[in-house]
Amino acid sequence: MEQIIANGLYLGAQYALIALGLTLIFSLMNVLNFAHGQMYVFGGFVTYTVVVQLGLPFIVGLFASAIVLAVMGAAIEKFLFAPVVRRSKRDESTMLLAAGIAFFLDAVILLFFGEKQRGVPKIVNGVLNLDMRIIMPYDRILIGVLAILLIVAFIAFMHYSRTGRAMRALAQDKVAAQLMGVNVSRYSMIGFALGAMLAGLVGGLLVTITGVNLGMGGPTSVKAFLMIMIGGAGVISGAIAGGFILGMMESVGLTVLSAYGDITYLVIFASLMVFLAVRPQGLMGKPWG
Amino acid sequence: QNATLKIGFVGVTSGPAASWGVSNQRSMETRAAWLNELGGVKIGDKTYNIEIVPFDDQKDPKRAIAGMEKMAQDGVHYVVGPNVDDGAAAVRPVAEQNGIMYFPYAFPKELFTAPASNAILGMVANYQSGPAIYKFLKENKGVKKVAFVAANESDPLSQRESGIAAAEALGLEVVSGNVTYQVDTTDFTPVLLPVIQASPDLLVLSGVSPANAPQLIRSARELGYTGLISTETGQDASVLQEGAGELADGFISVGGASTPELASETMTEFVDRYTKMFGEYNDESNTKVYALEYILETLKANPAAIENVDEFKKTMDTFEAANPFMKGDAKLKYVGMTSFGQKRQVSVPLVVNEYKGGKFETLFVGQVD
Amino acid sequence: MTKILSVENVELYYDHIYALKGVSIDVAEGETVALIGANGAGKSSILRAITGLRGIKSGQILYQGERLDGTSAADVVRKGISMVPEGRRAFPLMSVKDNLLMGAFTRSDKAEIEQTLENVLTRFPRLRERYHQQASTMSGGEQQMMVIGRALMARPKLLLLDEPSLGIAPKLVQDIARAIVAISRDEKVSILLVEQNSRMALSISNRAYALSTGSIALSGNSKDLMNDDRIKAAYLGGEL
Amino acid sequence: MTPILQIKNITKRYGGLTAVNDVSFDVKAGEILSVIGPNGAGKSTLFKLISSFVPATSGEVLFNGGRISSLAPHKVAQMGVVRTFQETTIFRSMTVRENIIVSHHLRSKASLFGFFLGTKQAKEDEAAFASSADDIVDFLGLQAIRNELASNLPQGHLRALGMAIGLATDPKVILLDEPFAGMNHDETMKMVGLVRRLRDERGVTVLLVEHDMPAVMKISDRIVCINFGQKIAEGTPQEIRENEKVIEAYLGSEDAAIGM
Amino acid sequence: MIGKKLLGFIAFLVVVFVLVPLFISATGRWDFFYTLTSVALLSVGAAGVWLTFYIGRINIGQGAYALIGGYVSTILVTQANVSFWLTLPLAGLFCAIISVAIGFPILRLRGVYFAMVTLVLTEVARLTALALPITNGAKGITSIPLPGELSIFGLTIIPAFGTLSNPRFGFYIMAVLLMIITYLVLWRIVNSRLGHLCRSLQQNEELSASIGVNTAYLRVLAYAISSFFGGIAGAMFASIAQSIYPSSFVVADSVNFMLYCFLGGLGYVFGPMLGTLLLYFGWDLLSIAREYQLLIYSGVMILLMLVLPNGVLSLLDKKEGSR
Ligand SMILES: Nc1ncnc2c1ncn2[C@@H]1O[C@H](COP(=O)(O)OP(=O)(O)OP(=O)(O)O)[C@@H](O)[C@H]1O
Ligand SMILES: Nc1ncnc2c1ncn2[C@@H]1O[C@H](COP(=O)(O)OP(=O)(O)OP(=O)(O)O)[C@@H](O)[C@H]1O
Ligand SMILES: [Mg+2]
Ligand SMILES: [Mg+2]
Repeated sequence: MEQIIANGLYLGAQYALIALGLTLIFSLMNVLNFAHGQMYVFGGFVTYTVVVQLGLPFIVGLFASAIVLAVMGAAIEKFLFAPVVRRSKRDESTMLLAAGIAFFLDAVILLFFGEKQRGVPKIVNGVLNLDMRIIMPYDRILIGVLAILLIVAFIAFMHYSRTGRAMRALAQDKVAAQLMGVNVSRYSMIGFALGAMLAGLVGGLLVTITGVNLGMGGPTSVKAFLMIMIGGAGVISGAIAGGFILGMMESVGLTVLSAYGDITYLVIFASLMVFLAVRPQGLMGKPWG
Repeated sequence: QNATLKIGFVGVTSGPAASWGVSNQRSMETRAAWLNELGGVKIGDKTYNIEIVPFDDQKDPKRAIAGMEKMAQDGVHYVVGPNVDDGAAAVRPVAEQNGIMYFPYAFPKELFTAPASNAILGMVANYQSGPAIYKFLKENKGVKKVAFVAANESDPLSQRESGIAAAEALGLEVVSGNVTYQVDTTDFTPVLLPVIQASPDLLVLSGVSPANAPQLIRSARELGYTGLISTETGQDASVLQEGAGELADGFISVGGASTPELASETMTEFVDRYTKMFGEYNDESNTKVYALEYILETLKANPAAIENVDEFKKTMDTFEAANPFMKGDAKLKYVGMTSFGQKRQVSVPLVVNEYKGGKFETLFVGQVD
Repeated sequence: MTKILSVENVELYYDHIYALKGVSIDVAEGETVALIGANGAGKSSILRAITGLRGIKSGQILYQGERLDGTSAADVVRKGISMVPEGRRAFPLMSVKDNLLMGAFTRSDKAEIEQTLENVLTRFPRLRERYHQQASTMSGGEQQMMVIGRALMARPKLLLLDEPSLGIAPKLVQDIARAIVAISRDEKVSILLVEQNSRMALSISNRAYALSTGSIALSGNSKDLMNDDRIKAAYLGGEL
Repeated sequence: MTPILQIKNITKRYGGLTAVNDVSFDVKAGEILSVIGPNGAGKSTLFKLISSFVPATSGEVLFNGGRISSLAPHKVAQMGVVRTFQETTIFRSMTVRENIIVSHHLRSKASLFGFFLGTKQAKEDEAAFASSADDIVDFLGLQAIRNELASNLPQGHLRALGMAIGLATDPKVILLDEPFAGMNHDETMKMVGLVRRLRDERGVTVLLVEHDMPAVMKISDRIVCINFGQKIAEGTPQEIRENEKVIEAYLGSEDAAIGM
Repeated sequence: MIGKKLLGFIAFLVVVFVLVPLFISATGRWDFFYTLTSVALLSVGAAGVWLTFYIGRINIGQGAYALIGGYVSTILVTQANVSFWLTLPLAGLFCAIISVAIGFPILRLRGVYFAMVTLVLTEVARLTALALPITNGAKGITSIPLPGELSIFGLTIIPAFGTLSNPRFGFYIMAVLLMIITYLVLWRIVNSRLGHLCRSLQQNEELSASIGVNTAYLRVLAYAISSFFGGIAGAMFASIAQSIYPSSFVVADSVNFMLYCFLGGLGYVFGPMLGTLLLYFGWDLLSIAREYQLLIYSGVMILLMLVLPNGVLSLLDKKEGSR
């Protein structure tokens, strides 16, 4: 039991961090960023390149991921999303753009980093073992804690900093935010960059544990979508809650349902659909996202 | 001036499963470039330059059909791929109608058993390697209890099923046989927890992709599992090294013939050329060098087959040539009588490797008939 | 009196709709100017042109003697112009506090912001009571106070108000009208007020313009206009 | 004669908040009844309850003696109780005329499948809708903007369009939520005239919520005032104007300095 | 006006039934038959997705219905010996029924929520196909016979495909016929009252309900029609491939259906058809770019979106200014 909860918490922290960036971009631009998973993978590969191929310390790799992805996010917003959002008649049109970007990043990743699974050696060795009841490798504990710290820092940033407040305002009413003196195009760009940077950071963190390969992008996006649906789209706290809930569900479901084998995920997905049918806006979302 | 002989490749070289097809296509291209550099391949009284015509099916059976149609259009009669079961099944009508022999890396027996006639299994199937591995482990390492995990996708699940059947036939006890995982799993601890609790002596990762293997190994070890871990698919040593480090030591997988004990000079040079061409070698390619070699050698044996696959089929029954990739006097020939009732499989050595310290070592070599 | 704002011959289009057809108005320092007119006359469009939310086709807008048109909305705020937009547009998911602080977005001196905040809360005691409440849960009138307070947080020299009485109960409209008078008096802010409640608008302003399908139909001293027959007929009606 | 609408002890709670609290009143056929009250008093919620857009926590609404609460909103509309919205709610990317035509849905005799096949009945329906839409356009004086895209309209016209949409459904009772908001005096009086004609010529019973007191006083036969979800007064405009509770809660006392 | 449309329609018929086959036999590009068959069938599925867009729902679940349709047809053909041509409408119908049951609760969701649930639906369909015995689980169903003869009163309407010298051509004709019928239906829906009501739903559901539209019914109806299209497309594909696996239609297919709609233009009935043609054909043509195929493909997609954010068909708008 303890083990299941520990697994769930670790998974949850990891998931919540992935969902944060996605939900930030969604709330700011009303763009469902299909390329979020690819950004995450890209971040992982950057860290890999810096740490394994260039032999620099892990922390350098992490920073490199954050910076590369932030720049990439800013550029994508400025040159792609902003013009399309401005000119398209329906919000959903950006989904095609986002999907195009996802494919594009997939292609770039394949060309740059190859088809293989890549991993960065463990940053700490050893396994915590509380008389076989909780087994948790130290590196996971470290990453889990780092993830939670990042989440807390992010929330604090959004709530108490001037930039954070401006971004929240922007997400709620663009025109009003403009009338407060917020430069909408600049802050949309910052927001997108921040979202992408979070994706990059998670990629960099997780590459030490799960490794990365070019196939992970799409499924990661889908999982992140699930989380923000559970929690409520466009709401930061919802993303966090969604991440932890999905983590817990997987952890519990895989153990409880293991006897039934193949249907574990069927059950998880089906219960998700039922949940949303009952509560259409997720846990904390505004109705109708 | 040489004529051109086109050999097709229909497989997945983009998206999540890209690694299956990329290593495949690259090994073909490496070999083709090499042969062309040597002046081409002499088939009958003509010399040909080999051209590889690739088609990315995106792991979509509908695309795979389009790819096979394109091959037919280009007058290609010999195609390597597709890489997965559904694609291999979907292209069958096109291949048979257009007279194309194809070499899928997919195991369903219907593809190779009559009335199917144009598919040739390009590697050792898991229902052939599995029993051999389990038997070896049962006899040499005292394995009694086996557990299986598989991704919940067609190929791995089919492989799990035949794996379980093989294990049971050997009198092994299957202590866990229905745990599955989504391919996008990033943390396998919850997946493996119930499996490890069943305390098997051998954990079989059915149809595991090279990307997932290190994670699974690592999670199992971190959960305190000390038994054996094996799989019947090809793996890449550097991926294991990076992803699981020394935790992967002792991991058993199926490979081609690139371990020092077996590799001929040709094989070594192949690896060098591949590395030069594409920057990095992929150990999965070991198992994928053969299809092209078989096609060319069979054509050499019967030049009439260049335009006529019926000639090819006729030749298959008697064909035999030297295996350039292996030391000793290994032979290229078609097998599969036991599994399919007709010779629709290439004979490649069943090389079972054990990972140790960043390299594979050959555990034993078997034969398929 | 020096002019703080002058709009000169401004023309403005929405796609093919010709919304402003050469409008000129001006506002002097410390003055409250009302802008009345029928639906679709273009009142909001003038405010949008001033704040840079919408580009103009021709003409010019001068603010403290400098060209203002072509300046982005964000920079207009920096120059000291705040607007309370049509339909309030509070930030619904933010607390009253954060809404007010957003108003001071262009300012950076913490101590001075605190001071302004204190002033606003004193002016609208209701906001102090609801300081941590989420904006969307407040009544329309309270929200209207809040967005006026939010505009004041920028310490504007010129305040633009677009129909602050829209959808507000009569009693609250009175409160808002009093607040506008007090703001003009205490803070020496120049105000440009767009209103449908013409009687109220004329009562609390110094001068007024009546806009009709994109051009100025009448203008003058509010007191005089109140007694102008054309105004009476069109905008004030008979009895209250 | 039974009242056309009977609102009986209706209550709506949102979590801890009671938006409408045990409100009862009757509406007679052919009258114009206004609901007034401070912001957030629960007026719009009351309208949503009557039109069955939100389920009541308790209490019920009877239409011609039959219970309509807990029916689906489109059913209620079919019976002839139709609401317009406080927010300017229209079909944004249709023209004014398209907005009105599509709103004739309830009057169609042909089935959806009939329309798909283009049967004779369907063609007749379409023609009837088109001419009725033109009538409504004329009635509301929207000729000039009939082919304008709805999203391009200014506030005032949006409200008129909202009313036109309501009219197209051929209602017996129409609920107008702040129909005069954002209109100046002149326009308001025009609308007042229209609402009157609506009642006089088409026999529609009108319920309206409005903050524009001169208009409310002028148009209403009776007024209901609610505050904090509870009914605090009901009566003729004259009675309401003089009601202490209403002045206290809602009207405020006159103040010449601000023209009110 | 009507005359012009009719002329256009006839021209289209001539192109697909006469010119294209002529072109193919002249150039010998037989592979185009399959490519165009795919385009036709995928555009049938995409037409359904487009219809759900038309009621304001982002549908990323069409793959699920294509898969279900494929299995229904296959199972009927292989286990009950039903004629393929009969299973085609049955597959569509089965999908429509399923979609009513699923759609009723989930169509209350809007925006990204609905989109995501449908995305999950695709995965649910795949996992169900893996788990059920009747679908033969992971092993799929292979060696499905080619469509047999369809005859009414002894009159052969469609010959048995097994007897055709070129079944590809047979599939092409059938697929194109299906596509034409589908788009005629779609066009009729959009231009009848039904379509106007759908559009009202897309723009404002509350208001729609207030004018007496049974919104729940209409949503489910549109979704059922959409799923019907998905089902028949899937059934045809299974018959062409003569095999079906749980992975025959996956999330990527659902996403593609949606992309076809976007690329063609959400505001145009024939948008999904054009979108399918461009994206599907584009990929095939780009296979000469080898390892840069995906890079160029996605790059072009992004560029198209930048230049024509409202879909390729919005090009026509500039000239005519009408829809
Ligand atoms: N976004 C827009 N797109 C197209 N036309 C617009 C847009 N906004 C306003 N218009 C048109 O411009 C004209 C002036 O509109 P404006 O909003 O300035 O009027 P207003 O005087 O503020 O009216 P109201 O009192 O109803 O708010 C109107 O005819 C309106 O239809
Ligand atoms: N969906 C909801 N969830 C929670 N509270 C709600 C909801 N809808 C309305 N309320 C609350 O119910 C109360 C009554 O709201 P209502 O909209 O009926 O007021 P109103 O009288 O129409 O006010 P106004 O004149 O400003 O339009 C308000 O306090 C409002 O915040
Ligand atoms: Mg206005
Ligand atoms: Mg209200």
